[in-house]
Amino acid sequence: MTSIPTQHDHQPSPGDPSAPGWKRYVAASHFRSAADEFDACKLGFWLFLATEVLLFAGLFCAYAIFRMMYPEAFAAGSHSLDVKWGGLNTVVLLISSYTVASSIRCAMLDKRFWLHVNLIITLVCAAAFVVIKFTFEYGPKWAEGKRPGVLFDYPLWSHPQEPIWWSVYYCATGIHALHVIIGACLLAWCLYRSVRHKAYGPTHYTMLENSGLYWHLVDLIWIFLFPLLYLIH
Amino acid sequence: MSHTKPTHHNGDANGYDPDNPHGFTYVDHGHHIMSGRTLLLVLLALLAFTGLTVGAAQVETYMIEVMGWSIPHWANVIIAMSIATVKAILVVTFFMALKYDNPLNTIVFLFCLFAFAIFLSFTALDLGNRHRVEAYRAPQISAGGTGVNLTRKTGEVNEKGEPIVENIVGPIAGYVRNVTIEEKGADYVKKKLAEKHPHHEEPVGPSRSRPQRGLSGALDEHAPASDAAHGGH
Amino acid sequence: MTAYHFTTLAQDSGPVHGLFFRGDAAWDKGVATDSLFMWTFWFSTFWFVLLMGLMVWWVIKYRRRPGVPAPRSASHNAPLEVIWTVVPSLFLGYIFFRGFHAYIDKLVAPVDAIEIVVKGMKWNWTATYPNGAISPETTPLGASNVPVIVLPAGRAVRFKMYSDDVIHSFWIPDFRMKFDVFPNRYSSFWIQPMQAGETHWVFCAEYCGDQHSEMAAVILVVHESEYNELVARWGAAGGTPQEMGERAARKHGCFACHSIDGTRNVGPTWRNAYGNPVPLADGSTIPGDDRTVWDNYIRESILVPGAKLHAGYPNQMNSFQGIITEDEILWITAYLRSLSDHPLGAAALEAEQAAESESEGDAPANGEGANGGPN
Amino acid sequence: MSTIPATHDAAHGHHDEGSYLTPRGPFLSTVVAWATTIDHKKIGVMYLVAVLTMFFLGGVAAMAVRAELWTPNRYVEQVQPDGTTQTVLQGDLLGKLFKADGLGAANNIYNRVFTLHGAIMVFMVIVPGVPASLGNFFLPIMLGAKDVAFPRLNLLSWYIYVTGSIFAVLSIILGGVDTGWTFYTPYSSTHAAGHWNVVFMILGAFILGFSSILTGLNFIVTTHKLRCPGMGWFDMPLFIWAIYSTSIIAVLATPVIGITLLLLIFERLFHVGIFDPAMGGDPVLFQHFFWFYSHPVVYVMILPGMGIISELIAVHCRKPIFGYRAVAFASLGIAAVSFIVWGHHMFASMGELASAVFSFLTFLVAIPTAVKVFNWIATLYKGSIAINTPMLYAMAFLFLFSIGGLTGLPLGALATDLHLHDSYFVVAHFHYVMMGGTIIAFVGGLHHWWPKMFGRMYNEKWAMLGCALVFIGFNVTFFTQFFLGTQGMPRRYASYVDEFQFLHQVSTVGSWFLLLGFLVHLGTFIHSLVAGPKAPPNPWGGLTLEWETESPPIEHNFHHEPILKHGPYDYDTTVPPHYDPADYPLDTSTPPHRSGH
Repeated sequence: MTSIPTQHDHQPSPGDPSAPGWKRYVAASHFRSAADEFDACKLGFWLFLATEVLLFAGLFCAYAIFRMMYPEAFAAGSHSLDVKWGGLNTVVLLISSYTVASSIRCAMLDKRFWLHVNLIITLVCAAAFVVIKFTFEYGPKWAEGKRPGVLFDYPLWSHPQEPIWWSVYYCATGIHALHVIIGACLLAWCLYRSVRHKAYGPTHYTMLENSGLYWHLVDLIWIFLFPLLYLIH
Repeated sequence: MSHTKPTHHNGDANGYDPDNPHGFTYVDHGHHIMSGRTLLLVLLALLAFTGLTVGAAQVETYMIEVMGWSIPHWANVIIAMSIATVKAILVVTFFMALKYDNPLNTIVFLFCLFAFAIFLSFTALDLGNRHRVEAYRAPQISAGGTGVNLTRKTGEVNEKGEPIVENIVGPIAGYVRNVTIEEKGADYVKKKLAEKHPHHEEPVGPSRSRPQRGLSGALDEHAPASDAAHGGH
Repeated sequence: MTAYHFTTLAQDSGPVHGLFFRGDAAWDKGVATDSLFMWTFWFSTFWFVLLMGLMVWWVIKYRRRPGVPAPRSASHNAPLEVIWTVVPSLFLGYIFFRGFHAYIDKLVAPVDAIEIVVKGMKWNWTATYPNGAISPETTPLGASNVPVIVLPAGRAVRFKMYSDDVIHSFWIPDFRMKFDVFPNRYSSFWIQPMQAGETHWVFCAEYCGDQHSEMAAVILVVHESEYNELVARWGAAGGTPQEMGERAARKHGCFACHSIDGTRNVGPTWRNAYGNPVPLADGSTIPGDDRTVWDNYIRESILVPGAKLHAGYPNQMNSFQGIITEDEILWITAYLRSLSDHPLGAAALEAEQAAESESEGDAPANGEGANGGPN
Repeated sequence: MSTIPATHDAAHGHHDEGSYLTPRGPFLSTVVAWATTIDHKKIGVMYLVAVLTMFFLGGVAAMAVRAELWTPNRYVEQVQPDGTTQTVLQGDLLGKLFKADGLGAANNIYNRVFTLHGAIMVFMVIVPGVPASLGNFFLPIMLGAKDVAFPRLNLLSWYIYVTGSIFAVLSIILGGVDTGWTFYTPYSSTHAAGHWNVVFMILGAFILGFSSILTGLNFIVTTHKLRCPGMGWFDMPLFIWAIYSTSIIAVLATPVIGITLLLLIFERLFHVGIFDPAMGGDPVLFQHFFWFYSHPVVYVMILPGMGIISELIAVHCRKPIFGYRAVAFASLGIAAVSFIVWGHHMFASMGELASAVFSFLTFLVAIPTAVKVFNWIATLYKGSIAINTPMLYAMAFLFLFSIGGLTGLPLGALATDLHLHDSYFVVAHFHYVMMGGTIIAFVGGLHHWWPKMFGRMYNEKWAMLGCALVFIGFNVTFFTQFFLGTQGMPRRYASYVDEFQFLHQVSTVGSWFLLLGFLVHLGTFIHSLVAGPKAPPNPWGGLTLEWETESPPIEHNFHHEPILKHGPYDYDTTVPPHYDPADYPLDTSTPPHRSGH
């Protein structure tokens, strides 16, 4: 055990305007303590993460079924993707995951400057991911006619089921990209609250922790999407 | 779950401890401060595994295309998914700190993965086994879709400013190729396809995906030979 | 068009069975299904009466009396609870096994079964016989005329089914059998009609839109010799263009939505349509009295149904592009002309055909044998 | 480590001890206070009002469906006043009402109405009904908590529910949808008329899913974290067990319908083709997606009903529930098995192997359900059974739910299902389970907890009359439909062959009694609110924590945080709160049996 205080040691001082936000925080009265509330919030958030996993389960299931039925179409479609951009995006997300974990560590150690640095790197990574996705992946492919469903306009397909591949590709990566954007917004809000109100510190960092969990989940989904979409033969 | 251990009452308040009203044994979970070194090592491991999965895919390609080995198509999935699973476990254990967290959260997460597994396996059980009794039940009647009632906007507008809608006849992939052949000639498409696939000759032409519907008698005999091979395996 | 008398099947399985079913099942596999159903019914009735009897008895016996407390009694009993978990489970296993067995029996056809291709479409059934023939017979059922599917008595028949548009379901209640019909793949089951002269309803059991409740057919069971003769006759090609047109219209299920006697249906009627002006949904009008205009209008309406929408009718029709042939469009046009009293209609058509046969000898317009038409 | 505050602390709102219903200021500010409340009781009441409104809408549609089926649609020759004969359409009541022109248009109106009925009743009434209204109100109180774990999230769930319902209503105003509540592709994706209507209806269902997820998540955390001192897992009332199991299902299954409906919206708007055979997709894949949610959700509908029945029977028989643990574990067992039986909705569209596996698993789910019914009936033995409206509803539930459950057997067996699938037999079966089970339990629970929620008693005689009318009307309406189904009447038919007319007319007459019964209940409740006598805190002599507080409960539920001293069903040994031991004799001739242990 370190000597650094944790949420169990939270002693709210709501009336002290000079105290940082995390010290002024008062747990909701129907909880017995701040630690109890933190535990409840985390359990609630893990349940929410479970629903997110099952949301993507539908996309993974559609992917698996169509790959089972039309393996050639999926191999052909996958060859149109550039492993370089996919791999770079994987690296970007992994680094951002690391910085988010570090930022929570910094909050627990009361190192606000490094907390902010880590969060800013994360947001830069998120922006890089989205830019790479849209500029170098969606853009050129859309222009070539490699589009989902009825918008498909690419005459040089090698398998008549390729439109389905593109539908699965755009739906899966599109919904994932949406989650990247939502996660980035959550983390940006955390950054704002931390800069403005010094909201996160050793005894109170629930929002930051949960936003971090969300970001890791986004990373987790991509860890599976990347080989499934980019590395088929 | 030490967390939810019930206090057994005896019809009175004898079992009640005011300092520990639920009879919970609090474990100090969720407040573990990760060491910076651990986080960095995990990141490096994740990056290494990303390199490994890309490398493995390159080796597979090399073995198939240059050395002419035949690798079963599930090998690709098994290798890629095994590496992804290791990466996911690293993220969940350390970045998301489940190792140091309330075990209830791990249970929640495992439950949702279990639900996902059920979803995927039972759906595949049906869609992968349609041909058990009558082989002709498995493949699609017309590869690439029936094309019934498909329309799309061409992106152009008529003189009244209304968007022009084109009717798509038959599978979308075949339609797109037919349009290109009409516009630029069959030789153009053949040449482009040959550039795309230097190794093998692809069948070109509208006949490949001509609608095979509405004709009485033995419909499936008319379907292109390649279709039967795609379904249900 | 014949109106059939619908047979009621013999009822030999007892009065309770008679409450549930309109007569016995029409083949032995159906009888096996009924037997399982009735077994389950009596099994359920036993438990239901037992439980409800206990409930009512105890509620009356132990009703609350002021000042009298509820006597203390056991709040659980492990052996009892194990028994009432295990014993029903064994029965349930038995029901599952019988259900599975009879299901496989109904699904897997014998190898010598006659294969009939059934096509479902909004909102009609077409049955194509092995020689390519389609039954031209219809019969009134409910509010519409439905196709008659003729089957031979005593022969196993396998239905190989697909759909043109949405999911349908081919249900023959008398045979206790149905299966869904899909647009992208075949499904199948088999039956064996037993008695010549029987008629059986066929219903669409999967919701498919406006005329779902009109999407029916009638199975007519005939002697095998009669079946062979009918199918051979329907399979023979040829006829006048309007006869070919009627057959094509039947094949593509046009009569599910278009009447030929002037009544309003999902789509406009074909009676007296040809040659007359048509008000369109966008306010304009298809001018009458012009053959070119009308021929093109019919063609366009088949291939791009929404292009010129008849005022007051929903944009419901599927495009037949890629499904219908050019010849069939010409024949259906001729058929529409034959249904019209307009000067360009039946009269002009007959005059033209008379003139043609005069100039070309006895050969009819389509160059095929004029004899052996469906009617 | 924290200590328990002896009284509720100052941070949580007002100090006065008026009930949660007491208006705090002028009308407008009261309305604003309700609209922004984070009090689970007010949110529960708001859900109750919203759900009952949607129930009314769905009920109107149901009556319209039954009225249309009074006669089949037929073309008949009719002599006109001018002497000519003309073919006219008869029997299309809804078609005439909405001035539909022709058979197809008339059928279309019917199709829209039954879709409306199904979608509203499933997504907006039965799924959220019990958990969101009674569950919201009583889950924290029965746990001895001040509120749910996340009160603001709870309010958000209500607004999400309302938003989803508004989208659905918007779709109806735009003309409704004719897809059926199951939205099967490719009909819903390309063929159903009304482009935006369909999108809005699907969007509405999608949004409602979020409401379910958030409510479920809230209840799970509340159950884990906010049980009062002394309350272990096996001291929880069975209603809590049921809501807890329900919430697990809602959290695990609802996201799948979320992605399904999202893909269906993409399908409708952009034709992505994953579920559309026209583009090479697979319609059966949609059915798997849909039923992976919609089968477990059947237990989201019925489990809370079962929880209510456990409470009703125990309280009104003054008996420990027989086999408390078996009933509690049966709830969890049903929740678990519910995820592996969805294929029994698709026996007519799956391959043989999957059908066989799913049929076998389906019979497994019958076992915990049967165990529950046995336990409830065994609880009646040697009880002190009050004959009142809640108890009558409990008996009606046992009667109707048993029929519903037993008629599931031929539907689970493959051979019989291929005859009964998509017929009126299925319609009757699921109405016996969903309405005879869930709605009957809901109405029973409403009568049971009405005095607690609103502090007023209702007229027992009129309520019993309503119950009798509902019971009789229900059986007349739906029992006939079993016969219709076995004889060959397919579901979702706007018209039918002449042979079925008699049974359809019997069914329609039954629906009028059903309507009358609900109107009697409505009248009773309104009368109770306006002129009912004030309810005592514990009118039935219940032992669970909600009977310890005032009727209606005070703003913070309890004056002091309760400490659990007896099990929820220890009727053998405990005098209920607010009762004088002198007035409440206990049987002391035999030694007490421990309940639940």
